[in-house]
Amino acid sequence: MSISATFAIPSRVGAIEDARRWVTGHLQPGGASADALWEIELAMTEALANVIKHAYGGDGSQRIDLALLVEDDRVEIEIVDSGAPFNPASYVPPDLEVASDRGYGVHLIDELMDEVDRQPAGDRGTRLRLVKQGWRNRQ
Amino acid sequence: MSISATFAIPSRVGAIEDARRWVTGHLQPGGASADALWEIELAMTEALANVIKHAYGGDGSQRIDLALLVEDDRVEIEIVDSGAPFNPASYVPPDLEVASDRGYGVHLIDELMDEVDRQPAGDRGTRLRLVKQGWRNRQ
Amino acid sequence: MMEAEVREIDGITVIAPRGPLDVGAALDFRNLLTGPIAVQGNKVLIDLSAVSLVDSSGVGVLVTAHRQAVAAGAAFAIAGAVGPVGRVFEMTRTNKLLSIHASVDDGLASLRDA
Amino acid sequence: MMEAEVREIDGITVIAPRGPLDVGAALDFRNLLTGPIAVQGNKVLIDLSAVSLVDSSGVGVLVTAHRQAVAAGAAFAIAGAVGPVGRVFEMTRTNKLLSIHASVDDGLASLRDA
Ligand SMILES: Nc1ncnc2c1ncn2[C@@H]1O[C@H](COP(=O)(O)OP(=O)(O)O)[C@@H](O)[C@H]1O
Ligand SMILES: Nc1ncnc2c1ncn2[C@@H]1O[C@H](COP(=O)(O)OP(=O)(O)O)[C@@H](O)[C@H]1O
Repeated sequence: MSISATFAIPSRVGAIEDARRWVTGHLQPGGASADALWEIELAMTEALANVIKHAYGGDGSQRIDLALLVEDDRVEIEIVDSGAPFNPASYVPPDLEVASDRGYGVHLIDELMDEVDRQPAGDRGTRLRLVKQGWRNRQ
Repeated sequence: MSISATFAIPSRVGAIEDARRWVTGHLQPGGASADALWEIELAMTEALANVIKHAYGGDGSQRIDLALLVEDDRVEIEIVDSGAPFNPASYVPPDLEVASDRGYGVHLIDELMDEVDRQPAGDRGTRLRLVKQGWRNRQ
Repeated sequence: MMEAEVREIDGITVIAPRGPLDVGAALDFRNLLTGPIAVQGNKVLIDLSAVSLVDSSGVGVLVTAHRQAVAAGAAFAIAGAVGPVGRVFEMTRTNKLLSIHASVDDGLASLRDA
Repeated sequence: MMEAEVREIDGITVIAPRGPLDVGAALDFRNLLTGPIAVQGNKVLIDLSAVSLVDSSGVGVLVTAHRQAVAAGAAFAIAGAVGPVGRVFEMTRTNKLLSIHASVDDGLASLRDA
Protein backbone atom coordinates (compact mmCIF):
# COMPACT_ATOMS: atom_id res chain seq x y z
CA MET A 1 0.00 0.00 0.00
CA SER A 2 1.04 3.59 -0.59
CA ILE A 3 -0.97 6.75 0.00
CA SER A 4 0.29 10.27 -0.45
CA ALA A 5 -1.76 13.35 0.37
CA THR A 6 -1.28 17.03 1.14
CA PHE A 7 -3.16 19.46 3.35
CA ALA A 8 -2.73 23.01 4.64
CA ILE A 9 -3.95 24.79 7.75
CA PRO A 10 -3.83 28.39 8.95
CA SER A 11 -1.37 29.02 11.79
CA ARG A 12 -4.03 28.88 14.52
CA VAL A 13 -4.28 26.38 17.36
CA GLY A 14 -7.95 25.77 16.54
CA ALA A 15 -6.89 24.31 13.18
CA ILE A 16 -4.67 21.59 14.68
CA GLU A 17 -7.75 19.44 15.20
CA ASP A 18 -8.40 19.58 11.44
CA ALA A 19 -4.88 18.36 10.74
CA ARG A 20 -5.32 15.48 13.19
CA ARG A 21 -8.61 14.51 11.57
CA TRP A 22 -7.03 14.60 8.13
CA VAL A 23 -4.22 12.21 9.14
CA THR A 24 -6.54 9.93 11.10
CA GLY A 25 -8.91 9.81 8.14
CA HIS A 26 -6.10 8.31 6.08
CA LEU A 27 -4.63 5.98 8.70
CA GLN A 28 -7.68 4.53 10.40
CA PRO A 29 -9.08 2.78 7.29
CA GLY A 30 -5.59 1.33 6.74
CA GLY A 31 -5.75 -0.50 10.07
CA ALA A 32 -3.71 1.85 12.29
CA SER A 33 -3.24 0.66 15.87
CA ALA A 34 -4.71 2.85 18.62
CA ASP A 35 -1.21 3.39 20.04
CA ALA A 36 0.30 4.47 16.73
CA LEU A 37 -2.61 6.81 16.01
CA TRP A 38 -2.17 8.44 19.38
CA GLU A 39 1.60 8.72 18.92
CA ILE A 40 1.23 10.32 15.51
CA GLU A 41 -1.58 12.65 16.59
CA LEU A 42 0.33 13.81 19.67
CA ALA A 43 3.63 14.34 17.83
CA MET A 44 1.81 16.31 15.10
CA THR A 45 -0.02 18.37 17.69
CA GLU A 46 3.22 19.29 19.43
CA ALA A 47 4.98 20.07 16.15
CA LEU A 48 2.13 22.24 14.86
CA ALA A 49 1.80 24.03 18.21
CA ASN A 50 5.52 24.83 18.08
CA VAL A 51 5.27 26.21 14.55
CA ILE A 52 2.35 28.41 15.60
CA LYS A 53 3.86 29.57 18.91
CA HIS A 54 7.56 29.74 18.09
CA ALA A 55 8.18 29.78 14.31
CA TYR A 56 5.31 32.22 13.68
CA GLY A 57 5.33 33.82 17.15
CA GLY A 58 1.56 33.54 17.46
CA ASP A 59 0.77 35.24 14.14
CA GLY A 60 -2.42 33.47 13.09
CA SER A 61 -2.40 34.70 9.49
CA GLN A 62 0.32 32.35 8.26
CA ARG A 63 0.11 28.97 6.57
CA ILE A 64 1.38 25.52 7.45
CA ASP A 65 1.69 22.86 4.74
CA LEU A 66 1.39 19.19 5.52
CA ALA A 67 2.27 16.17 3.44
CA LEU A 68 1.50 12.58 4.33
CA LEU A 69 3.15 9.47 2.91
CA VAL A 70 1.71 6.18 4.10
CA GLU A 71 3.43 2.90 3.32
CA ASP A 72 2.98 -0.63 4.55
CA ASP A 73 5.32 -0.32 7.47
CA ARG A 74 5.89 3.41 7.88
CA VAL A 75 4.10 6.75 7.98
CA GLU A 76 5.91 9.94 7.08
CA ILE A 77 4.54 13.39 7.83
CA GLU A 78 6.09 16.59 6.60
CA ILE A 79 5.27 19.92 8.20
CA VAL A 80 6.50 22.98 6.34
CA ASP A 81 6.46 26.51 7.68
CA SER A 82 7.98 29.81 6.56
CA GLY A 83 8.74 31.19 10.01
CA ALA A 84 11.72 31.42 12.34
CA PRO A 85 13.73 28.19 12.48
CA PHE A 86 14.23 25.92 15.46
CA ASN A 87 17.79 26.29 16.74
CA PRO A 88 19.01 22.91 18.03
CA ALA A 89 22.10 24.53 19.54
CA SER A 90 20.05 26.59 22.00
CA TYR A 91 17.53 23.86 22.79
CA VAL A 92 17.61 22.68 26.40
CA PRO A 93 15.82 19.37 27.00
CA PRO A 94 13.43 19.26 29.96
CA ASP A 95 14.64 18.20 33.39
CA LEU A 96 12.37 15.20 33.94
CA GLU A 97 13.09 15.23 37.67
CA VAL A 98 11.10 18.41 38.17
CA ALA A 99 7.56 18.70 36.76
CA SER A 100 7.10 21.78 34.58
CA ASP A 101 4.21 23.55 32.90
CA ARG A 102 6.15 23.79 29.62
CA GLY A 103 9.11 22.54 27.63
CA TYR A 104 7.91 19.00 26.85
CA GLY A 105 6.94 19.40 23.19
CA VAL A 106 10.25 18.61 21.47
CA HIS A 107 10.95 15.84 23.98
CA LEU A 108 7.60 14.20 23.23
CA ILE A 109 8.11 14.44 19.46
CA ASP A 110 11.55 12.80 19.80
CA GLU A 111 10.22 10.01 22.00
CA LEU A 112 7.10 9.30 19.99
CA MET A 113 8.63 9.24 16.51
CA ASP A 114 11.22 6.90 15.03
CA GLU A 115 12.82 9.64 12.94
CA VAL A 116 12.71 13.42 13.40
CA ASP A 117 14.53 15.61 10.94
CA ARG A 118 14.52 19.36 10.22
CA GLN A 119 15.71 21.00 7.00
CA PRO A 120 15.59 24.61 5.84
CA ALA A 121 12.70 25.21 3.43
CA GLY A 122 12.23 28.13 1.04
CA ASP A 123 13.87 31.51 1.81
CA ARG A 124 13.32 31.00 5.50
CA GLY A 125 11.29 28.37 7.23
CA THR A 126 11.61 24.73 8.08
CA ARG A 127 10.62 21.34 6.71
CA LEU A 128 10.07 18.98 9.66
CA ARG A 129 9.91 15.32 8.78
CA LEU A 130 8.36 12.84 11.24
CA VAL A 131 8.55 9.10 10.61
CA LYS A 132 6.64 6.40 12.46
CA GLN A 133 7.29 2.74 11.77
CA GLY A 134 5.03 -0.26 12.38
CA TRP A 135 1.85 1.79 12.59
CA ARG A 136 -0.63 -1.01 11.89
CA ASN A 137 -2.19 -3.66 14.08
CA ARG A 138 -0.33 -6.93 13.70
CA GLN A 139 -2.46 -9.47 11.89
CA MET B 1 -59.65 18.63 49.63
CA SER B 2 -57.43 18.93 52.65
CA ILE B 3 -53.94 17.55 53.17
CA SER B 4 -51.74 18.12 56.17
CA ALA B 5 -48.21 16.86 56.49
CA THR B 6 -45.03 17.55 58.44
CA PHE B 7 -41.36 17.27 57.59
CA ALA B 8 -38.01 18.23 59.12
CA ILE B 9 -34.62 19.04 57.63
CA PRO B 10 -31.19 19.70 59.11
CA SER B 11 -30.08 23.33 58.94
CA ARG B 12 -27.94 22.85 55.83
CA VAL B 13 -28.44 24.47 52.44
CA GLY B 14 -28.12 21.09 50.73
CA ALA B 15 -31.31 19.96 52.48
CA ILE B 16 -33.48 22.75 51.03
CA GLU B 17 -33.90 20.70 47.86
CA ASP B 18 -35.45 17.92 49.98
CA ALA B 19 -37.95 20.37 51.44
CA ARG B 20 -38.90 21.61 47.97
CA ARG B 21 -39.40 18.04 46.74
CA TRP B 22 -41.56 17.26 49.74
CA VAL B 23 -43.89 20.19 49.10
CA THR B 24 -43.96 19.63 45.34
CA GLY B 25 -44.76 15.96 45.91
CA HIS B 26 -47.93 17.02 47.72
CA LEU B 27 -48.97 19.88 45.43
CA GLN B 28 -48.24 18.53 41.96
CA PRO B 29 -50.73 15.61 42.17
CA GLY B 30 -53.32 18.12 43.38
CA GLY B 31 -53.07 20.09 40.14
CA ALA B 32 -50.77 22.93 41.18
CA SER B 33 -50.12 25.51 38.46
CA ALA B 34 -46.50 25.91 37.33
CA ASP B 35 -46.52 29.52 38.51
CA ALA B 36 -47.82 28.69 42.00
CA LEU B 37 -45.34 25.84 42.40
CA TRP B 38 -42.49 28.14 41.47
CA GLU B 39 -43.74 30.86 43.83
CA ILE B 40 -44.06 28.45 46.74
CA GLU B 41 -40.70 26.75 46.03
CA LEU B 42 -38.88 30.06 45.76
CA ALA B 43 -40.47 31.58 48.89
CA MET B 44 -39.66 28.41 50.86
CA THR B 45 -36.10 28.42 49.57
CA GLU B 46 -35.59 32.02 50.67
CA ALA B 47 -37.19 31.42 54.06
CA LEU B 48 -35.14 28.28 54.74
CA ALA B 49 -31.93 29.95 53.56
CA ASN B 50 -32.60 32.80 55.99
CA VAL B 51 -33.18 30.42 58.88
CA ILE B 52 -29.90 28.63 58.08
CA LYS B 53 -27.84 31.78 57.48
CA HIS B 54 -29.35 34.22 59.94
CA ALA B 55 -31.41 32.46 62.62
CA TYR B 56 -28.82 29.68 63.05
CA GLY B 57 -25.80 31.71 61.86
CA GLY B 58 -24.61 28.91 59.60
CA ASP B 59 -24.65 26.21 62.27
CA GLY B 60 -25.51 23.08 60.27
CA SER B 61 -26.35 20.90 63.26
CA GLN B 62 -29.75 22.44 63.99
CA ARG B 63 -33.22 21.40 62.91
CA ILE B 64 -35.97 23.09 60.93
CA ASP B 65 -39.55 21.84 61.17
CA LEU B 66 -42.00 22.21 58.35
CA ALA B 67 -45.74 21.79 58.28
CA LEU B 68 -47.93 21.86 55.19
CA LEU B 69 -51.66 22.46 55.04
CA VAL B 70 -53.23 22.16 51.60
CA GLU B 71 -56.82 23.20 51.00
CA ASP B 72 -58.88 23.73 47.89
CA ASP B 73 -57.94 27.34 47.43
CA ARG B 74 -54.94 27.88 49.69
CA VAL B 75 -51.64 26.39 50.73
CA GLU B 76 -50.15 27.16 54.11
CA ILE B 77 -46.55 26.36 55.01
CA GLU B 78 -45.12 26.72 58.48
CA ILE B 79 -41.38 26.89 59.07
CA VAL B 80 -40.29 26.63 62.69
CA ASP B 81 -36.76 27.24 63.95
CA SER B 82 -35.19 27.63 67.39
CA GLY B 83 -32.62 30.28 66.43
CA ALA B 84 -32.27 34.04 66.61
CA PRO B 85 -35.46 35.85 65.60
CA PHE B 86 -35.95 38.16 62.61
CA ASN B 87 -36.19 41.73 63.81
CA PRO B 88 -38.66 43.63 61.59
CA ALA B 89 -37.65 46.96 63.16
CA SER B 90 -34.08 46.71 61.85
CA TYR B 91 -35.03 45.28 58.45
CA VAL B 92 -34.19 47.55 55.52
CA PRO B 93 -35.93 46.61 52.27
CA PRO B 94 -33.74 46.48 49.16
CA ASP B 95 -33.29 49.56 47.00
CA LEU B 96 -34.65 48.20 43.72
CA GLU B 97 -33.03 51.01 41.77
CA VAL B 98 -29.54 49.57 42.36
CA ALA B 99 -28.84 45.90 41.66
CA SER B 100 -27.32 44.11 44.63
CA ASP B 101 -25.78 40.71 45.30
CA ARG B 102 -27.88 40.28 48.46
CA GLY B 103 -30.84 41.52 50.44
CA TYR B 104 -33.67 40.23 48.19
CA GLY B 105 -34.86 37.24 50.22
CA VAL B 106 -37.45 38.87 52.50
CA HIS B 107 -38.64 41.07 49.61
CA LEU B 108 -39.21 38.00 47.42
CA ILE B 109 -41.08 36.15 50.16
CA ASP B 110 -43.36 39.14 50.69
CA GLU B 111 -44.05 39.54 46.98
CA LEU B 112 -44.57 35.86 46.25
CA MET B 113 -46.88 35.00 49.14
CA ASP B 114 -50.36 36.28 49.97
CA GLU B 115 -49.76 36.19 53.73
CA VAL B 116 -46.48 36.24 55.66
CA ASP B 117 -46.56 36.11 59.41
CA ARG B 118 -43.90 35.53 62.10
CA GLN B 119 -44.61 34.46 65.70
CA PRO B 120 -42.28 33.52 68.54
CA ALA B 121 -42.02 29.74 68.96
CA GLY B 122 -40.71 27.82 71.93
CA ASP B 123 -38.17 29.43 74.29
CA ARG B 124 -36.55 31.26 71.44
CA GLY B 125 -37.12 30.76 67.77
CA THR B 126 -39.72 31.68 65.19
CA ARG B 127 -42.78 30.20 63.53
CA LEU B 128 -42.99 31.62 60.00
CA ARG B 129 -46.33 31.14 58.26
CA LEU B 130 -46.55 31.48 54.47
CA VAL B 131 -49.90 31.40 52.70
CA LYS B 132 -50.51 31.10 48.97
CA GLN B 133 -54.03 31.38 47.56
CA GLY B 134 -55.34 30.05 44.24
CA TRP B 135 -52.54 27.55 43.76
CA ARG B 136 -54.29 25.26 41.26
CA ASN B 137 -54.79 25.45 37.51
CA ARG B 138 -58.19 26.88 36.74
CA GLN B 139 -60.40 24.22 35.31
CA MET C 1 -24.88 20.68 44.64
CA MET C 2 -24.03 22.20 41.32
CA GLU C 3 -24.00 20.71 37.88
CA ALA C 4 -23.03 22.51 34.73
CA GLU C 5 -22.16 21.94 31.12
CA VAL C 6 -19.45 24.10 29.58
CA ARG C 7 -18.99 24.50 25.87
CA GLU C 8 -17.42 26.86 23.38
CA ILE C 9 -19.45 28.36 20.53
CA ASP C 10 -17.67 30.72 18.12
CA GLY C 11 -15.21 31.78 20.79
CA ILE C 12 -17.96 32.32 23.36
CA THR C 13 -17.80 30.28 26.59
CA VAL C 14 -21.30 28.98 27.24
CA ILE C 15 -21.87 27.82 30.81
CA ALA C 16 -25.14 26.00 31.42
CA PRO C 17 -25.90 25.13 35.04
CA ARG C 18 -28.49 22.40 35.61
CA GLY C 19 -31.10 21.99 38.32
CA PRO C 20 -31.63 24.61 41.03
CA LEU C 21 -29.29 27.60 40.99
CA ASP C 22 -29.96 28.27 44.64
CA VAL C 23 -28.15 28.96 47.91
CA GLY C 24 -26.82 25.37 47.88
CA ALA C 25 -25.27 25.73 44.41
CA ALA C 26 -24.32 29.42 44.45
CA LEU C 27 -20.81 29.10 45.88
CA ASP C 28 -19.67 26.43 43.45
CA PHE C 29 -21.30 28.25 40.57
CA ARG C 30 -19.50 31.45 41.53
CA ASN C 31 -16.19 29.57 41.63
CA LEU C 32 -16.81 28.17 38.17
CA LEU C 33 -17.30 31.68 36.75
CA THR C 34 -14.28 33.23 38.49
CA GLY C 35 -11.73 32.38 35.81
CA PRO C 36 -13.74 32.82 32.62
CA ILE C 37 -15.06 36.29 33.56
CA ALA C 38 -11.65 37.55 34.72
CA VAL C 39 -10.03 37.54 31.29
CA GLN C 40 -10.16 40.69 29.20
CA GLY C 41 -11.88 40.06 25.87
CA ASN C 42 -13.52 36.84 27.04
CA LYS C 43 -17.19 36.38 26.22
CA VAL C 44 -19.29 34.37 28.63
CA LEU C 45 -22.91 33.34 28.18
CA ILE C 46 -24.85 31.78 31.05
CA ASP C 47 -27.48 29.45 29.61
CA LEU C 48 -30.26 29.01 32.20
CA SER C 49 -32.50 26.81 30.05
CA ALA C 50 -31.81 23.70 32.16
CA VAL C 51 -32.23 25.56 35.47
CA SER C 52 -35.33 24.77 37.51
CA LEU C 53 -35.13 27.64 40.01
CA VAL C 54 -32.97 30.72 40.56
CA ASP C 55 -33.11 32.09 44.09
CA SER C 56 -31.74 35.34 45.52
CA SER C 57 -28.31 33.73 46.01
CA GLY C 58 -28.25 32.75 42.34
CA VAL C 59 -29.27 36.28 41.40
CA GLY C 60 -26.50 37.60 43.65
CA VAL C 61 -23.84 35.49 41.95
CA LEU C 62 -24.98 36.71 38.52
CA VAL C 63 -25.00 40.36 39.63
CA THR C 64 -21.48 40.08 41.05
CA ALA C 65 -20.25 38.16 38.00
CA HIS C 66 -21.70 40.81 35.68
CA ARG C 67 -19.87 43.58 37.53
CA GLN C 68 -16.60 41.62 37.71
CA ALA C 69 -16.77 40.83 34.01
CA VAL C 70 -17.34 44.47 33.11
CA ALA C 71 -14.43 45.50 35.37
CA ALA C 72 -12.16 42.94 33.71
CA GLY C 73 -13.18 43.89 30.17
CA ALA C 74 -15.07 40.64 29.54
CA ALA C 75 -18.57 40.44 28.06
CA PHE C 76 -21.25 38.70 30.10
CA ALA C 77 -24.80 37.77 29.19
CA ILE C 78 -27.60 35.48 30.32
CA ALA C 79 -29.97 33.44 28.15
CA GLY C 80 -32.74 30.90 28.43
CA ALA C 81 -34.41 32.41 31.50
CA VAL C 82 -37.84 31.45 30.23
CA GLY C 83 -40.99 30.82 32.25
CA PRO C 84 -40.97 31.36 36.01
CA VAL C 85 -37.17 31.15 36.21
CA GLY C 86 -36.89 34.56 34.56
CA ARG C 87 -39.42 36.28 36.84
CA VAL C 88 -36.92 36.50 39.71
CA PHE C 89 -34.85 38.98 37.68
CA GLU C 90 -37.94 41.14 37.18
CA MET C 91 -39.00 40.93 40.82
CA THR C 92 -35.54 42.04 41.97
CA ARG C 93 -35.21 44.52 39.06
CA THR C 94 -31.76 43.05 38.43
CA ASN C 95 -32.92 42.68 34.82
CA LYS C 96 -32.01 46.36 34.46
CA LEU C 97 -28.33 45.61 35.11
CA LEU C 98 -28.02 42.12 33.65
CA SER C 99 -28.00 41.48 29.93
CA ILE C 100 -30.80 38.91 29.64
CA HIS C 101 -31.82 37.24 26.38
CA ALA C 102 -34.71 34.91 25.69
CA SER C 103 -32.83 32.30 23.67
CA VAL C 104 -29.25 31.08 23.57
CA ASP C 105 -29.08 32.20 19.93
CA ASP C 106 -30.08 35.74 20.92
CA GLY C 107 -27.49 35.68 23.71
CA LEU C 108 -24.77 34.47 21.36
CA ALA C 109 -25.70 37.13 18.80
CA SER C 110 -25.47 39.89 21.42
CA LEU C 111 -22.00 38.69 22.48
CA ARG C 112 -20.74 38.33 18.91
CA ASP C 113 -21.28 42.05 18.44
CA ALA C 114 -19.83 42.89 21.86
CA MET D 1 -12.40 24.70 21.72
CA MET D 2 -13.14 23.31 25.12
CA GLU D 3 -16.06 21.32 26.40
CA ALA D 4 -16.53 20.13 29.93
CA GLU D 5 -19.09 18.68 32.27
CA VAL D 6 -19.05 19.83 35.88
CA ARG D 7 -20.76 17.93 38.66
CA GLU D 8 -20.63 17.61 42.42
CA ILE D 9 -20.19 14.22 44.08
CA ASP D 10 -20.10 14.09 47.89
CA GLY D 11 -18.75 17.63 48.10
CA ILE D 12 -16.10 16.96 45.45
CA THR D 13 -16.17 19.10 42.30
CA VAL D 14 -15.70 16.75 39.36
CA ILE D 15 -14.65 18.49 36.14
CA ALA D 16 -14.71 16.31 33.04
CA PRO D 17 -13.34 17.93 29.89
CA ARG D 18 -14.35 16.30 26.60
CA GLY D 19 -12.44 15.89 23.34
CA PRO D 20 -8.83 16.98 22.96
CA LEU D 21 -7.24 18.70 25.95
CA ASP D 22 -4.66 20.34 23.73
CA VAL D 23 -3.08 23.70 23.04
CA GLY D 24 -6.40 24.89 21.55
CA ALA D 25 -8.36 24.04 24.71
CA ALA D 26 -5.72 24.68 27.37
CA LEU D 27 -6.43 28.35 28.04
CA ASP D 28 -10.17 27.89 28.52
CA PHE D 29 -9.61 24.80 30.60
CA ARG D 30 -7.18 26.67 32.83
CA ASN D 31 -9.74 29.45 33.28
CA LEU D 32 -12.38 26.93 34.29
CA LEU D 33 -10.13 25.55 37.04
CA THR D 34 -9.04 28.95 38.39
CA GLY D 35 -11.92 29.39 40.83
CA PRO D 36 -12.49 25.84 42.09
CA ILE D 37 -8.80 25.23 42.92
CA ALA D 38 -8.36 28.59 44.65
CA VAL D 39 -10.63 27.84 47.61
CA GLN D 40 -9.11 26.34 50.73
CA GLY D 41 -10.69 23.01 51.57
CA ASN D 42 -12.14 22.53 48.09
CA LYS D 43 -11.70 19.12 46.50
CA VAL D 44 -11.38 18.98 42.73
CA LEU D 45 -11.21 15.85 40.59
CA ILE D 46 -10.36 16.10 36.89
CA ASP D 47 -12.07 13.22 35.07
CA LEU D 48 -10.20 12.59 31.80
CA SER D 49 -12.26 9.60 30.70
CA ALA D 50 -13.92 11.55 27.87
CA VAL D 51 -10.66 13.12 26.70
CA SER D 52 -9.21 11.90 23.40
CA LEU D 53 -5.75 13.45 23.67
CA VAL D 54 -3.74 15.38 26.26
CA ASP D 55 -0.83 17.32 24.80
CA SER D 56 2.01 19.14 26.56
CA SER D 57 -0.17 22.24 26.99
CA GLY D 58 -2.80 20.12 28.72
CA VAL D 59 -0.12 18.60 30.93
CA GLY D 60 1.14 22.10 31.69
CA VAL D 61 -2.28 23.30 32.82
CA LEU D 62 -2.65 20.29 35.12
CA VAL D 63 0.83 20.77 36.62
CA THR D 64 0.13 24.45 37.31
CA ALA D 65 -3.34 23.68 38.69
CA HIS D 66 -1.90 21.02 41.00
CA ARG D 67 0.62 23.49 42.44
CA GLN D 68 -1.95 26.28 42.76
CA ALA D 69 -4.38 23.94 44.51
CA VAL D 70 -1.72 22.81 46.98
CA ALA D 71 -0.74 26.43 47.65
CA ALA D 72 -4.39 27.37 48.27
CA GLY D 73 -5.06 24.40 50.53
CA ALA D 74 -7.33 22.64 48.04
CA ALA D 75 -7.07 18.96 47.11
CA PHE D 76 -6.53 18.13 43.44
CA ALA D 77 -6.53 14.78 41.67
CA ILE D 78 -6.85 13.31 38.19
CA ALA D 79 -8.77 10.22 37.13
CA GLY D 80 -9.73 8.27 34.06
CA ALA D 81 -6.45 8.72 32.20
CA VAL D 82 -6.70 5.26 30.70
CA GLY D 83 -5.13 3.99 27.49
CA PRO D 84 -2.82 6.21 25.48
CA VAL D 85 -4.18 9.38 27.13
CA GLY D 86 -2.35 8.49 30.34
CA ARG D 87 0.99 7.77 28.70
CA VAL D 88 1.76 11.46 28.28
CA PHE D 89 2.05 11.79 32.08
CA GLU D 90 4.55 8.94 32.14
CA MET D 91 6.57 10.28 29.22
CA THR D 92 6.86 13.68 30.89
CA ARG D 93 7.27 12.10 34.36
CA THR D 94 4.64 14.54 35.60
CA ASN D 95 2.93 11.47 37.06
CA LYS D 96 5.40 11.83 39.94
CA LEU D 97 3.88 15.19 40.93
CA LEU D 98 0.26 14.70 39.90
CA SER D 99 -2.12 12.50 41.85
CA ILE D 100 -3.38 10.21 39.08
CA HIS D 101 -6.00 7.50 39.60
CA ALA D 102 -7.24 4.87 37.17
CA SER D 103 -10.95 5.28 37.81
CA VAL D 104 -13.19 8.12 38.92
CA ASP D 105 -14.17 6.02 41.95
CA ASP D 106 -10.51 5.68 42.96
CA GLY D 107 -10.03 9.41 42.48
CA LEU D 108 -13.09 10.22 44.59
CA ALA D 109 -11.92 7.84 47.32
CA SER D 110 -8.49 9.49 47.45
CA LEU D 111 -10.08 12.92 47.81
CA ARG D 112 -12.58 11.80 50.45
CA ASP D 113 -9.63 10.94 52.69
CA ALA D 114 -7.76 14.12 51.78
N1 LIG E 1 9.10 25.12 15.31
C1 LIG E 1 9.91 25.86 16.10
N2 LIG E 1 10.45 26.98 15.62
C2 LIG E 1 11.25 27.73 16.39
N3 LIG E 1 11.58 27.42 17.67
C3 LIG E 1 11.07 26.32 18.21
C4 LIG E 1 10.23 25.47 17.45
N4 LIG E 1 9.89 24.43 18.24
C5 LIG E 1 10.49 24.61 19.43
N5 LIG E 1 11.23 25.74 19.42
C6 LIG E 1 12.05 26.24 20.57
O1 LIG E 1 12.32 25.14 21.41
C7 LIG E 1 11.83 25.39 22.75
C8 LIG E 1 11.30 24.11 23.37
O2 LIG E 1 10.11 23.71 22.71
P1 LIG E 1 9.13 22.68 23.39
O3 LIG E 1 9.92 21.51 23.87
O4 LIG E 1 8.03 22.37 22.41
O5 LIG E 1 8.54 23.40 24.65
P2 LIG E 1 7.69 24.77 24.77
O6 LIG E 1 7.03 25.01 23.45
O7 LIG E 1 6.71 24.47 25.87
O8 LIG E 1 8.67 25.83 25.15
C9 LIG E 1 10.81 26.46 22.58
O9 LIG E 1 10.64 27.24 23.75
C10 LIG E 1 11.34 27.27 21.41
O10 LIG E 1 12.30 28.19 21.87
N1 LIG F 1 -34.96 34.00 59.63
C1 LIG F 1 -34.25 35.08 60.01
N2 LIG F 1 -33.76 35.18 61.25
C2 LIG F 1 -33.05 36.24 61.60
N3 LIG F 1 -32.76 37.29 60.80
C3 LIG F 1 -33.21 37.26 59.55
C4 LIG F 1 -33.99 36.17 59.09
N4 LIG F 1 -34.31 36.42 57.80
C5 LIG F 1 -33.77 37.60 57.48
N5 LIG F 1 -33.11 38.13 58.52
C6 LIG F 1 -32.41 39.44 58.52
O1 LIG F 1 -32.94 40.23 57.45
C7 LIG F 1 -31.94 40.62 56.54
C8 LIG F 1 -32.48 40.61 55.10
O2 LIG F 1 -32.73 39.29 54.70
P1 LIG F 1 -32.90 38.96 53.15
O3 LIG F 1 -33.84 39.94 52.54
O4 LIG F 1 -33.26 37.54 53.02
O5 LIG F 1 -31.47 39.23 52.49
P2 LIG F 1 -30.04 38.55 52.80
O6 LIG F 1 -30.31 37.23 53.45
O7 LIG F 1 -29.43 38.45 51.45
O8 LIG F 1 -29.33 39.53 53.71
C9 LIG F 1 -30.80 39.64 56.76
O9 LIG F 1 -29.55 40.21 56.43
C10 LIG F 1 -30.93 39.35 58.25
O10 LIG F 1 -30.29 40.35 59.02
